[in-house]
Amino acid sequence: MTTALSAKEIVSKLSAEFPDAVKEAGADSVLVKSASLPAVTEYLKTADGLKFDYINYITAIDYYDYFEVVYMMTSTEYNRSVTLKTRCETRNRPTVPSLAGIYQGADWQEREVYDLMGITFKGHPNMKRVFLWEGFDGHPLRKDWNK
Amino acid sequence: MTTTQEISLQTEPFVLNMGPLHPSTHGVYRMRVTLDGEVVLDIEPMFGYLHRGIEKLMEERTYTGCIPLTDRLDYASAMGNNLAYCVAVEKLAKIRVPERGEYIRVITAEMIRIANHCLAVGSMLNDAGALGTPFFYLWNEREKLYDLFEMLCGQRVLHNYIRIGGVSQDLPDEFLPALEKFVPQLHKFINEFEFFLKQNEILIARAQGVGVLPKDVALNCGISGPLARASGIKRDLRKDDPYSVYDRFEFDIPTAENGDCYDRYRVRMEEMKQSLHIIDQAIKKVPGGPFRAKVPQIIRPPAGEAYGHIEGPKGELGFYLVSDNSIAPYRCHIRSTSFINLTALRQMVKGWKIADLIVIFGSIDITMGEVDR
Amino acid sequence: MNAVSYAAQAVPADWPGGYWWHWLFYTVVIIVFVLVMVMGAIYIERRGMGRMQLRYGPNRTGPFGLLQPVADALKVLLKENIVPNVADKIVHWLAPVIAFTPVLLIFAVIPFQNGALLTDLNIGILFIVAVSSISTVGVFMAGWGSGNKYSLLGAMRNVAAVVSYEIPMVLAIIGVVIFTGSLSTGAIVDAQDIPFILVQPLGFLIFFIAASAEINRSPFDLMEADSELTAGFHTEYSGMKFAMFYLVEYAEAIAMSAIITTIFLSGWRGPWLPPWLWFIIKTIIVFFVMVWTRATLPRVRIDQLMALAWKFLFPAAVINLFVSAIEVLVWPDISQWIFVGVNIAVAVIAIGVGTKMFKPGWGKVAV
Amino acid sequence: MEIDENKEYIYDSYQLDCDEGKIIEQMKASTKKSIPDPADWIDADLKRNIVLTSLDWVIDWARRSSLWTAICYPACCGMEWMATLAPRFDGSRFGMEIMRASPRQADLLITAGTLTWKMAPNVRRIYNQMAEPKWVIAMGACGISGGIFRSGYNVVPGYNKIIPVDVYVPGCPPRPEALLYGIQQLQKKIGRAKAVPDLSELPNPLNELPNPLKKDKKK
Repeated sequence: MTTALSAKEIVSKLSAEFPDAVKEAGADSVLVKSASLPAVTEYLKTADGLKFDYINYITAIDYYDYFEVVYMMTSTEYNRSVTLKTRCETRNRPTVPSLAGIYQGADWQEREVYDLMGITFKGHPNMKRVFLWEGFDGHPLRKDWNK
Repeated sequence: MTTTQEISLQTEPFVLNMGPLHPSTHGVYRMRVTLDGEVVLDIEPMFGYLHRGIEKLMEERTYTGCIPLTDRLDYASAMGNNLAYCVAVEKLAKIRVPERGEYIRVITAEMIRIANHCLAVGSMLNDAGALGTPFFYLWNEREKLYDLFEMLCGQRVLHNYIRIGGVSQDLPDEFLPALEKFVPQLHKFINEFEFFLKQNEILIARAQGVGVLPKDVALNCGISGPLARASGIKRDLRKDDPYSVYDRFEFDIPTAENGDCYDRYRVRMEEMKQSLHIIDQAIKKVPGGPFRAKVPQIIRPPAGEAYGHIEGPKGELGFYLVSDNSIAPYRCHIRSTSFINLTALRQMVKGWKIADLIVIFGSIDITMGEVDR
Repeated sequence: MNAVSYAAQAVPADWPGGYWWHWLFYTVVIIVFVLVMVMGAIYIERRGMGRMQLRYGPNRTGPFGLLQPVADALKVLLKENIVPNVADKIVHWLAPVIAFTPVLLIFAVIPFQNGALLTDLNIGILFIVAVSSISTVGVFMAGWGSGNKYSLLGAMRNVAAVVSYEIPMVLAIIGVVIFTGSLSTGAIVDAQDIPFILVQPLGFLIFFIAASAEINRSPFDLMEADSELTAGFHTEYSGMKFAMFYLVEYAEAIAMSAIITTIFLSGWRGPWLPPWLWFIIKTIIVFFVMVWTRATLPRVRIDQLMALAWKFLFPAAVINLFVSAIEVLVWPDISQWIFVGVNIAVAVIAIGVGTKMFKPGWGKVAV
Repeated sequence: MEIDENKEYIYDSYQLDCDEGKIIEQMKASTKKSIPDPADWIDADLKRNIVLTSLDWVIDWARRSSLWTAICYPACCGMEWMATLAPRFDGSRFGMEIMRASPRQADLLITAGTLTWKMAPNVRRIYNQMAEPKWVIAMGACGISGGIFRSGYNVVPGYNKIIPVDVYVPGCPPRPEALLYGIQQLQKKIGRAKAVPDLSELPNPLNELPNPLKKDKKK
């Protein structure tokens, strides 16, 4: 059974390494400051006892006030999962650091988020639209987008 | 260009556009392939030729109304998508499925796994140039599975059978006897089919050692399903994160070491046998009782989020649902297996010939509906 | 067919009407023979492959679908002819013609029955080998002239295949020529008291494989590999020009079947039935084997194709030639039945050892 | 392209993407009405032609008995189309088991699946590449009207916005029997054609696609 690592546990582990990275701890997910996201993920991927080496999905949700980017990682060794979240408050060119250098699986999923939600991932090697064509007007999965 | 005169033969790579309507792109996939003669130097995959905006459409529909859309994601294994979506909604709304419903789900999910692998193996062999014969043999078996699905829900391809809280209707009386008769017959066919291809020198030459996907790359790319298991990652959500009633069955997870096309083919064949084994056990144990929990047509899950995933035929298929306590999902993200499994394609094909590119691509087993959504 | 062939029996090579009448008659016979056989071949292939794939195959057009090739031919001939904008117009136009003519020329030296052939050249086999590879020029012109990358790739593959496979093919034929002592096709058929498939089993296999590769029958159908190169060298051809290529594909298969029949299956010789019928039956049987391999085997890769020619077929052909030469040189007068046993043993050993040592292709290239 | 940094290539992949985007936008802007059944706009011309009954019969017979299909199976209906060709339903009986991957040699386009705007220029290109005479069967609800995805932002509401369609086969997806029936209806329709119309004189409702090659030459 893949058990979700409880937020409390993650926070206790992270607070030693990154004192001010965690913004808020939900029930089973942790809200991380976007600037410290790559460092946190790198730590989660490599640290002993954690080894979150497999990325399940990356997605983004539009809450009008802010965009929430959701990452879910699983450790195949310990069979545990963790959900990280980060927010960007602005609607105009929101930016989040890219994880493509850490997980190759993040590459296309970040492009997908960029295409459909309009969140730019900083440091991504090839930030192009993936599903829609160049020149498509807007980003369709935003709540305020309509034809 | 270097300034010194080069005596050796000057060759220049050229760009070949493959797709979107190419015989072996399994739909409308497109690649921009850079070739040096026959050797693939680089590929640039391009998608979106079947991007129908399913995630957006789901935001306008009720939770039950979304089920037909999930059918059309991975149309080669529609039942698996239904199941994944319903698992996610049940997690979100905390609905318990009755025993009988769970058993029926397991049976149908394994049936669709067999149907999917029939198509996957057949089209891979077709891409290798076997001109239809193995494809048609496997399709004949798939056709028999279609008959059984039709008995269940009246549809051949897009079943729309699994509903939130159970299944749409009970098993017809003649279904289980028909399935019981079908299982040994399919087992016999699989053995026969494997016997034909085991000694085929050309298949071995074309597939063994071709398109090797190392274990660490596979893990880093987030690859799952038979593709990952062929590379030696022993991960199967049916065992590792059991949903439904999979923890009550006895079955193995076939894995292989090399991670080449031949191993993928072999893992799929083994998985078909294991699925038959599960069906065999499930038929004997199907309990009585209701097949569906009492769930209203229009449900309002409490505000929150849930990620439900299953081991689909192609790998981990997940739905990430966010609810705002209304009748439609606020946001639905589909963790599509095919899309993520394709991530490693570029590493796998570099340096191989153009003919291998096709076989490697075929061995990944994707459905464009799921890639583009 | 019947009337034509009976007429052929009545018309020996030294016909009193003179050389030109003879020439005209056989030209007509060959063209009719090729066209009718191609129709039959298409029918056999589609029905045969249908049965092998658990299907019926075409059965709605005419009785048992017999008119299916006719309908196909009519339809294809009446389709629009498209010349791409970027094509080299003259080369594009000339390619199907150049591909088609040599196939007809092959039949000039094939004996339909005793003495019934256009001309019994004393270098018949050499003529066949020389002429049959001209088609490749047409194919390459098609690939180049279309201005399409798929076409060019397909054409390049075909040239590579023909250049490589010509060598084992010729060496396999020389094994036969050593036994007959003549290059004339008529003499070769006359010499086959035992069909050469028994005397030269290894040579037959090499020739069959090389011939399949040269005319691009599966599993060597790389030049129009459907799943890779859409339609290979004739991707940009439509209408009548495509019909020509389609014709060439099957006419070449028929031609190779006829050559195999002549060289290895004792040509028109056989008991009870009339000789021309034996010839046609044997040709169709050889063609059916080609259909059979097409329906059952996957396609090989280009480097494997090359490796098979140079690493396996070429040494095997040399061994075959060597063994045959020794046999003819040392024991010129003993019964050929002894050679049958010896050569089958040689073939089994060569194939057994070869498959152990032979590694097809070199796979991945460092990029 | 990251092959050799010293060499310059004509193909810049981002530029190609932008060109493609422009073509899609142009097509989206230019397709407002659906294209009528070709039989409707060819009919007037037919009357001028000389009627050659026996020859017509033979030609129509040949055309309807060997319908080679082009490859176009974007989505779900492709499953049922494969089933149509597969052993149980066996489309090969009608002489149509030959699938030509090259549209130049195909007669029939079975549009098995949803058409998206990104795909639309490719489908029209395939149609334009097919040699006359050619026919189109719109298979499935998506092919006819956009079906379940009609309200999607990237979905073309029916193939007849892009190419003229001869026969519509409803269903989501239609069963193979339905597709075979549709093919038989098309065969009937082909059998009714009286002569070979001269298409060059007709008002062709298809607009030519902008050709990127020509544009380059001007530069």
